[in-house]
Amino acid sequence: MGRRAFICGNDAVAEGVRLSRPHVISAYPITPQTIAVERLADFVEDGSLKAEYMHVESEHSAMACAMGVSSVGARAFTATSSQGLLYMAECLPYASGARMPIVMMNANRSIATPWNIYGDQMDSMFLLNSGWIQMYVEDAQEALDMMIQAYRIAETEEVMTPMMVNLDGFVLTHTYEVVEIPEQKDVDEFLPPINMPQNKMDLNDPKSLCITAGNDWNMEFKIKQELDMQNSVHTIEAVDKEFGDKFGRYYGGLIEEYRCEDAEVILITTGSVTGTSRMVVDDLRNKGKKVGLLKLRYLRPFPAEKIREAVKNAKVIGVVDKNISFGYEGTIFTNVNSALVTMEKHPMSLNFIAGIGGRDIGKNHIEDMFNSMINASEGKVEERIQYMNVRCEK
Amino acid sequence: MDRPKVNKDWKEPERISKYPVGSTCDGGTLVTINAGWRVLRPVINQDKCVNCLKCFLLCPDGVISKGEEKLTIDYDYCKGCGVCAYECKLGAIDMVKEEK
Amino acid sequence: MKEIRWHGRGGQGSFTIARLLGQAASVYGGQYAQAFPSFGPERRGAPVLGFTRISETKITDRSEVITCDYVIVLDETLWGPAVVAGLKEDTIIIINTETPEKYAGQVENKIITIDATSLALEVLGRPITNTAMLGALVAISDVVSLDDCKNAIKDTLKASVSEKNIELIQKSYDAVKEA
Amino acid sequence: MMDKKPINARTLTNKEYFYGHKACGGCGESLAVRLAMKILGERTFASLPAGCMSAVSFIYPQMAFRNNAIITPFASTGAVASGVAAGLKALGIKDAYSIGFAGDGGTADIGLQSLSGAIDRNDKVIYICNDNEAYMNTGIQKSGLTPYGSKTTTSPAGENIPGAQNMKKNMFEIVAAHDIAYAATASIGYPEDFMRKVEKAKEVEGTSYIHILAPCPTGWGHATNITISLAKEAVDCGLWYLAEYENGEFKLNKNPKEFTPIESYLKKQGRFKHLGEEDIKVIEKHRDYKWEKMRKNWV
Repeated sequence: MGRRAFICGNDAVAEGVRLSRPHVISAYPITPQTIAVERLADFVEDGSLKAEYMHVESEHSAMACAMGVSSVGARAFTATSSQGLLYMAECLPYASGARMPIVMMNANRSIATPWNIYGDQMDSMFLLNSGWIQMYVEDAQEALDMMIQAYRIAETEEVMTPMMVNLDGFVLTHTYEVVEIPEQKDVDEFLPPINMPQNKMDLNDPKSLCITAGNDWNMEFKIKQELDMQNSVHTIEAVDKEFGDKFGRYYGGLIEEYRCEDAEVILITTGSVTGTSRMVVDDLRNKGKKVGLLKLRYLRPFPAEKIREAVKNAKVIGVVDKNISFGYEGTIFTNVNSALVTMEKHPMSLNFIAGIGGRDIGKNHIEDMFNSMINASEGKVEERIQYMNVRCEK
Repeated sequence: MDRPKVNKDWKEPERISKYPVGSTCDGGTLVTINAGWRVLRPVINQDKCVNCLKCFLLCPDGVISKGEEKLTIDYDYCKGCGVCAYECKLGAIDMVKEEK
Repeated sequence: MKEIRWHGRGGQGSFTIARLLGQAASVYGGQYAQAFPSFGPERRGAPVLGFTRISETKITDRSEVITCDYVIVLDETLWGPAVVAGLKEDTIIIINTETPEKYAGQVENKIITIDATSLALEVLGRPITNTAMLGALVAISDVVSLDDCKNAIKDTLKASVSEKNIELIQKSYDAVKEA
Repeated sequence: MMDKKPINARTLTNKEYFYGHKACGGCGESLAVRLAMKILGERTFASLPAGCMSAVSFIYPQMAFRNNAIITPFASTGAVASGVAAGLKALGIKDAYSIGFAGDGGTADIGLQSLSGAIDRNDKVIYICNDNEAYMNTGIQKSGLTPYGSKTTTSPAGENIPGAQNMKKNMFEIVAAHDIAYAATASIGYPEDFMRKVEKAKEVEGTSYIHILAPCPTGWGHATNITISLAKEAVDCGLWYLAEYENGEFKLNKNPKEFTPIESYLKKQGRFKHLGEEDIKVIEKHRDYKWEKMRKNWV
């Protein structure tokens, strides 16, 4: 048993990182991530975390520095948000192409302009193609647990891929709640020391890293990366199962289905909005409505097969997107739809764009989403893309 | 001569799964020579050479080996830039036209 | 679920106390709790809000607090539309004031007053009223026990100030109970 | 202090760590990397950003570095080298070197921020700037270290853009202004001096920086065989200088009584062919101004 603490999501990230014993932390502040790196500095200061703490001069350098650390086979951590994530974007494919098992926390935050520091998921959506495993947590406990799981997954030899753990800005990063902090010895049993037998610089086996591969060679490297990323779903599921066996908390691997059995309409969510949606599902179920909830934990690798299985009996699904891919629709909606088209008979899909720039997503708004889906399931025409909780009409 | 050699045993991966994990390769892997670049080849006139090692020091490609007694040139990797001949104060290196 | 909203100014510790209440209720009281500030770059002196949610069951709600069960005003100069927003019929307002009569009849809701500033000056020697306001809440509600609050204070505040604050919460608790 | 053998061709190892690269014939930069690696040896982790030296030595499956080496994001030589040093420290790996080899653009332009950060943290990194005075890897574009008058593909020496119009950014003094533990300038034309400086950098507890001028036959437009002598002439005519910054003090390593003619240096190079007397006067004036300051403050 660990100890219970009343801490915020950023603190929980820091606790999870401390338990994972990284060798080096490269830190650059940005709201709303900052508390996480502040807390890690406290831990290094008080001696409870033996790590090199690097004050880097930008996010770009935060990731480059983490690459340097990982390149010699040491465990690296960094954290960022929003513009910071975009600024370091160039480095992300470097790290993933070199298969460096770096773990990064991203505090999901809006993208300028207009300037805004609150939580939406525009930032990480930019980086879906970065070659990083991308997962989204629902609460502080999951944030802590996922730091530990992330290192375990990222460093698994067949995966050997960096991992971005996303945490909704403020709603999770700055909200305090009860979190169980595991014992160090249990984490040590679960998470072995880092081992990179094939792709680190090694004095006994010198390597060239981040090499050039021209048009005659490049494609095979990229296909290998893709096949391994696809394959990582097995590790993700297995690690989650093993984590649950050890710590008593199972998250469902790639996705979590909540009351989806016999559901005619299913809402698909990522991150913190899932929690509020659970309450609405319970309310509607109590009223006899056949509704369910599907929480996407991972967007890369994308759990297409799992989604198809979960929604196969639904009439309508709705996808909540805290982002807009300008000129099209919500990014997750696009991804989900492409998973659906291979089904013999697939449910109709609606897109609910919500929470942009930190706009509140209340229970009433989620009820509206369900009502719209229920209407659609009864044959009424509903707008395919709906903006929730907007100040005025279009 | 003490210079790295082409690894003639190097084989391209037969399957995608055999490709390296990551954009990685063993350090110092040589699979080709650079000799095709050369129009003129440096030839050391051992009678004139006093083993001052200037050419060894200044060769951008490091192809001149100190050896035990006399200097030798690794023609697999010499690009024929002529730095050695130009810098040799005794004129002990001749740049000779490559014969095809 | 009980929802509590704290009104103060940046630097007065209104979020610290919102958090401390959550800690008392969860870590010591065995309930579930959530605490969060009004998010944003507020600076010292600006009006700020703190929120605490307390429940017997796990709290998964991630939306804003709209209506609340208790509204606690650390700084009475903040009295205005923000304080009386989202009141339910049974919402209780607790105000730090020397002049309770000012608030008579202002709203339909029950208002509890306490001169927390005087109490804080007396015990701490500084006008930091957040602990005193928590004492008042404990006195009029059953959201959390006084002992759990004292444990949370011991756990959260530096040893040098925790003793005084435990004294202060007891005093304010007694004062409101007597009244 | 241990007795150190003087570093020269005779004492230098015959072993090559940087071999089989695809740099142009007569490439000055590759000699700088080669010699530095011979001084540093096999326990060296080299970080190279995008640029000629990375482009010519990591072409799968031909790898020129026999020691460990990594290509970094263009802006990130300092940061990756810092990370390598931190990782080695955390793993308890001692007596190993983290070295950065970046070009002039990678150092003075896009990489300035991360170099500054590394020096500010005083990370144990040796940073070598291979200055060939333009973006050669992309085909000769003007950088912050392209000297006045140079013709490049983005400063075409015509009517509207009459060659590069700025003087070289003063990287050595920018670095020294961080109060770095050790900084030096060097020229591939003075290889013993350069090797001595690399040897010195090895011993520094903290960041060290060596800025070496390395002619590029392709970009400068000169014969491949004169690379070394041209680099020497750059120093002898006063357009480059050999100096060190150590313990907070500047020191000129070479203070010629007389300079060789600037024109002779410039006219060996295609990039300066178009320069008229007026331009040469501007260059000469700037050289004299610079030397007046250096002689006053650094001697």
